[in-house]
Amino acid sequence: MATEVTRVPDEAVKRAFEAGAVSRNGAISVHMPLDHVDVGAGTITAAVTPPSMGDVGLSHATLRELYSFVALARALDERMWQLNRAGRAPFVVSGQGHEAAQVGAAFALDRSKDVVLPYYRDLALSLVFGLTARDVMMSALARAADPASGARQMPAHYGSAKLRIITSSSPVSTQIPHATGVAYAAKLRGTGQVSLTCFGEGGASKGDFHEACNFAGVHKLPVIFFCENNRYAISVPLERQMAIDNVADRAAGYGFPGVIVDGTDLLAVYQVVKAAADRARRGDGPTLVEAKVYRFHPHTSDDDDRAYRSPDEVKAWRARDPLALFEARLREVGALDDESLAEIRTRITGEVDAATEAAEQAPFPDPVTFDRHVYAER
Amino acid sequence: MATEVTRVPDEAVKRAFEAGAVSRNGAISVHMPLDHVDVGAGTITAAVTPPSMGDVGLSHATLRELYSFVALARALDERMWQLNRAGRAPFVVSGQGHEAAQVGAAFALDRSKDVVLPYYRDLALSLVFGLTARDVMMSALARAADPASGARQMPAHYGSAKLRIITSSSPVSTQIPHATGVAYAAKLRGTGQVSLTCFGEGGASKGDFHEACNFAGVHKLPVIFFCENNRYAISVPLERQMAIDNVADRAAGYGFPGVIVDGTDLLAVYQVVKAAADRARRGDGPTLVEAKVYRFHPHTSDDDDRAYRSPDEVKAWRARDPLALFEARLREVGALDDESLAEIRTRITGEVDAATEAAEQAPFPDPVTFDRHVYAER
Amino acid sequence: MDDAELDGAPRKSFIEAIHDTLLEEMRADERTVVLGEDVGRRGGVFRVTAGLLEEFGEERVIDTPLAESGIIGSAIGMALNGLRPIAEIQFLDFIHSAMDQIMNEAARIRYRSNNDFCCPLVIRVPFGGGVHGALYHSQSIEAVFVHTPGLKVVTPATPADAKGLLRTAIHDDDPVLYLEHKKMYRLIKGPVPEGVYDVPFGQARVVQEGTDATIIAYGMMVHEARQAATEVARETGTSIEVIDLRSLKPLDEATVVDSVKKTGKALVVTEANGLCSVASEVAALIGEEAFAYLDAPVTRVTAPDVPAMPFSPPLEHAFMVDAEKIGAALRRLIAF
Amino acid sequence: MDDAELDGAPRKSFIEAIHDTLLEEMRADERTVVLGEDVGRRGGVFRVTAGLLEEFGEERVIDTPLAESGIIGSAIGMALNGLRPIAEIQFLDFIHSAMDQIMNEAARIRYRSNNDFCCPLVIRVPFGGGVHGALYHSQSIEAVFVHTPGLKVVTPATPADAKGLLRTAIHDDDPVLYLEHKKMYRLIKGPVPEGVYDVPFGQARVVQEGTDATIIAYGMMVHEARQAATEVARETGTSIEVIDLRSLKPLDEATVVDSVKKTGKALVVTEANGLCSVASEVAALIGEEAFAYLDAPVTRVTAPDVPAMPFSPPLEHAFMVDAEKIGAALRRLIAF
Ligand SMILES: Cc1ncc(C[n+]2csc(CCOP(=O)(O)OP(=O)(O)O)c2C)c(N)n1
Ligand SMILES: Cc1ncc(C[n+]2csc(CCOP(=O)(O)OP(=O)(O)O)c2C)c(N)n1
Ligand SMILES: [Mg+2]
Ligand SMILES: [Mg+2]
Repeated sequence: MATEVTRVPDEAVKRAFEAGAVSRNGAISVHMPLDHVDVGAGTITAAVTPPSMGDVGLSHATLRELYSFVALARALDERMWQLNRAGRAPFVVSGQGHEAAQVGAAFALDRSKDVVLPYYRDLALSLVFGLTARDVMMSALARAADPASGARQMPAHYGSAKLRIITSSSPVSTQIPHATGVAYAAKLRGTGQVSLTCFGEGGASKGDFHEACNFAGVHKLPVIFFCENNRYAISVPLERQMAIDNVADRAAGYGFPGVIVDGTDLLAVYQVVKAAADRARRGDGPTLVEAKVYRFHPHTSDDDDRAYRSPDEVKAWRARDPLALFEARLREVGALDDESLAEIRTRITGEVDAATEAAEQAPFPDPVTFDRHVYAER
Repeated sequence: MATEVTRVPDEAVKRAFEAGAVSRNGAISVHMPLDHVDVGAGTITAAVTPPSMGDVGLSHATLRELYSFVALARALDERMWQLNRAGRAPFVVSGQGHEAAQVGAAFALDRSKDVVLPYYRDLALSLVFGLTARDVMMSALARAADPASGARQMPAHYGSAKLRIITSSSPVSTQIPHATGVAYAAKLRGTGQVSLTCFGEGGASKGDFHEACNFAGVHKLPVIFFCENNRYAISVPLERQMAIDNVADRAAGYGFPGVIVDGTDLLAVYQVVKAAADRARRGDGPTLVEAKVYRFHPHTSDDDDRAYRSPDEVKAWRARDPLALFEARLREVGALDDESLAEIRTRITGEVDAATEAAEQAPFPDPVTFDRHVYAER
Repeated sequence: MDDAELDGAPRKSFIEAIHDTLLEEMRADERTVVLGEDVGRRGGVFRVTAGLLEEFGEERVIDTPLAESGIIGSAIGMALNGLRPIAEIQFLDFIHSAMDQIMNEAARIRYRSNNDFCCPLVIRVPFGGGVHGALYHSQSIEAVFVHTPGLKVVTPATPADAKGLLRTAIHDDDPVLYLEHKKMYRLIKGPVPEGVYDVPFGQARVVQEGTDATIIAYGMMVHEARQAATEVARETGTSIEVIDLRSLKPLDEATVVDSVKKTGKALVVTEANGLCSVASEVAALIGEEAFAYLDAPVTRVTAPDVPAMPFSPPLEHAFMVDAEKIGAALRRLIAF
Repeated sequence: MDDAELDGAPRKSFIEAIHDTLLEEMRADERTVVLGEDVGRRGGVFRVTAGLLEEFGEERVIDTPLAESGIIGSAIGMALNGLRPIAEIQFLDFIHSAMDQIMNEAARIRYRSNNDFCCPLVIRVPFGGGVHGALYHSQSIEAVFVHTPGLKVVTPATPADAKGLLRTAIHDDDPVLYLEHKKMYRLIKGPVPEGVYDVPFGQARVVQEGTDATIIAYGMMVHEARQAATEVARETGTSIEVIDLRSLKPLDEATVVDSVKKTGKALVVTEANGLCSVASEVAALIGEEAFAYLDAPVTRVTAPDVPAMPFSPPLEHAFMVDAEKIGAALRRLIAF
């Protein structure tokens, strides 16, 4: 992935991507699309640089749509931080830096039937699956209209039955076996659905990751395990989290492929996840996809990341801001220009303002409802 | 491992050993001793057939000692089944078929300081670490003199502080993180100890296996994860337990080597575990050793294995009885003859008879002690 | 279900009642799946699921890998995508590693999603002691699940209730822990009406009526309590009411409280460790709701605070709650 | 420790008392190690372990992978091989996946080995609500550990007790669950005597003496109870005794029972869900041991059987036990 690296001065980042390119248990490098490759168990490094639009096969309109999702997620995220600093939003979990990976992954699925099981960073992924700016602000401000939980859960605990975003909780990795079960049901019922669940590299240390991957491998289930590896679990760095470079290398232990992809490259992620989804639908079983990303902000609004990483490191990664990278690419291929960009930005600012206003006007939940829905009500 | 296979007619067995020889994520074949090989993460198939005594470097007397442990374990095991059928022993867990792997592994450790964390099949391993026939019978007959628990636990829950056999329980795989912690303490305290923990291939499906291996890998701890893969977890066959052929292939996901070895070949196991122990003592970290074995009897005296495996399959594996194989080898190299064999057998029968008698005479625990030692008594 | 319905019904063992109900429910609803360790080829280590694999195939009767959190976690996923999973945990002693999935996930899915999702999941688990199962094949830790909002917990004591409660559990849209006392599997036999019927949750069963004292129990202890009641009643010329809670969560407070208001004396029995147990809860409830009617302290008979049970028969006997120990406490209570 | 010793002692916040004691104990015994998620570089997400990594290094202050069962499981192994591990679970809400290691392993090692092995392990865990932590950063599930024989469970309510109980825990040769109410970390300040002292387990603290009713509480609820007691006492001209259990297991039965024998009325408070809770246990205990002295039903104030707490402030307030709700129950009890 040399061309990637030349775009990045910082040594740490360079090493990270080299690690992606050569995995300790002998990763091989292939070109997209994945399904042209015979994928047994083993680790594959998806190197798609520069992306061949021909391979991707997306219209300029679609590329702009993808860009809009990334930009909307970014705008909402920034707005929530502003509200938090102003003391108007109690708590923020930020996905900045992960957006391209999430949008690429979500867009590669069939949004008319597939099921996603996100974790708290997956704002952008949830937007692609139909969550609105208004929904997000309602939960950010803990209003009754929060569709995920009626403000019973903290913000960033996404969920919507209608949108097939499975309700999420806080304990790390509990959603991974759920994804296996969802896929089992899809296979048994013949719905043709694929499930995709997201988690961090820290989450890959939990027993539930192991038990879920193993069970999915045994039954060749249509599930995609999507790891957003941002190199930190709160303050715990990668080298204290695991003795290997790539979570993807664990896939071989479950009998399905692991794919490492540059998570700042939306189209690379899109192609990898698309290939994994096709593979799942063909009945060939699970894929573990590891997107190398970076978290630009502290873990949450309660965290202070200066205790465990240097401003220089953050700065170096910000040079790979997925929003900027994708904008540059779309300009290259002529899918974006100043005009279309200005238009998108105006629309998004409008959406975010309206959503914020609506949420600030909206009522809190009625206290008398606090004990409802513990069980089905007859 | 062609020479192995020719000794075994049965197809299933043949396949099992071929699986050992060629692991899906690209296992390589090497010759012992392991520490002549540069062992990074990855899977190694230990093929030592026929064993070169030169490499092993054990005297005939030592080889006879090893044989005696295997034979004693076998004799005790058979006696417990007899007592069970006669209604005199309430419950039996059998290790028949695993003995060579266990004796080879235990003998490769430093019995003056190393620590073992066995599971319920590890009678032979525990004998090598100093458990006596008498101890075994006391616990088999639930007498107060059971050193592991004073007959508080079922038989086969080995443990002895004095012998550095860590107390064991019934929940599968809970001992694996203990082995990691024991090794951490050994490293921090500089005791030079290595810990070795045993578990089945079913146990390798538990989250605790994953969490323990990962933590041990991160800190390069002196621990050996010893999997006794007998292809069944009670009734659940290998192909329903995991989508891969070899548990050892998972080691790559934790950054240390996995070694597959023919568990019916005592000297091969001895050499592999010796290499792993040397590696651990050198500070190079953990090794996952997978011994391919077979359980000759039902899971326990409460099980009926006819429900899930064919008599033919059992018969084919019995053709690889580790006791018979080791006897044949020692005869080949002149370490055993009719005379020495007869002498060993007489001694063992005497030991087992005496132990049985002693246990049958021995008192049950005093009921008034049932609530002692919940906490330290002051 | 009154005695009339039970009279003349075919007799079955406790385990047969459970097995036959599973069979009927899986025939009736193809969304049901059974999963767990050894539930297929082996038909369960206790043979509760014997024959299911043969009839319904490997896709609906799943021999899972050895991973309790994975079993419950994937069962939750199945429930979230249109199936009605019936998971087996081989022994209650091994459910601990699944507690995160049970307590933090299954139990909280409806509440945390404000009723947008629900988790129709039955978890069948053999529990209880007196079978020489030692520390790890004898546990009764139902209290920790009763403590957890969002779960339902039931413990049938008769074959008839085993059928009715299992049906109710399978048709319930919330997670239900269905506890089967393993000592009862073959020991306890009784009439089981043909055809389908439910035993609603939250309704205790008055095993026998009485006027001088009330024993409240569940699971195997119902049978020990009944034996104790019979002996002590004969001896002392009193009449003892015995209540089988059947459903621990929801709890039938009214039946318990009304009975104690009538008899004035309460003995609460569990074979579990006593602290923060179901016996503690029922005793506290009676103390709050029947205060003015009590002629004696509400008495608890529970296992001591010891991490047993021990394996060796004399130790197990010393530890285990039985008719003898219940009888002794009952005599003291009556004499109070 | 009497008030004399406390007078003039330097004031510290609850979190400072815990932090300083960890520092002193790690200096005093090199066998001690601290392990958990973010305890090193970050000094803990609440900063309880701030500065320890710098002083004791990475080998004794271990930033572990994200794996609770692995944390407790390897801590047990460390304890079995000569170390004195002090493990942190980041929130009590995340301890569930370690329950197998805590309940089946740590708690049972001494008993199952007939005293051949023991497990000196301290598990520090922030718990409790009222901090807008929602369902998964607010839990109080101490009851499930009190139910488990072989464990000890303590819940300091003052900085002085935080120090003394932590010292006792670290020097204990059995596993101790040390629960830190996260709302108290910076809110609660008080005198903390210099030098080393222990607060023995199993000794409750009489926070204030009184004659008309007894409130039994622990953790943050001690402070809510005290506030309620002050208000209601002023209003009604009564005097209320307030007891801080401090140690939930072992429980100081004598102090509780004697107090209620004196006052005749008991109010038991916990912020945890009520069923099979510590409040159930204490209420049952009082009903058994102080029956003849009770002038009113033993009353419990607990969280409802709802899998909260909910995040949104009005919902959280409706759910959470506080001085207002305790006061209301106390008024009813006094008026009884
Ligand atoms: C079981 C569990 N343990 C601890 C926590 C506290 N916690 C929340 S997020 C987090 C770090 C997760 O890191 P990672 O999985 O890499 O995801 P990231 O936040 O980096 O995207 C921790 C320790 C938790 N929520 N659940
Ligand atoms: C956590 C847990 N689940 C289930 C059981 C019941 N059980 C005891 S042994 C066993 C099978 C173990 O198989 P494996 O790990 O392959 O070891 P083997 O018995 O084949 O040597 C099972 C399911 C248990 N003891 N612990
Ligand atoms: Mg991360
Ligand atoms: Mg096995």
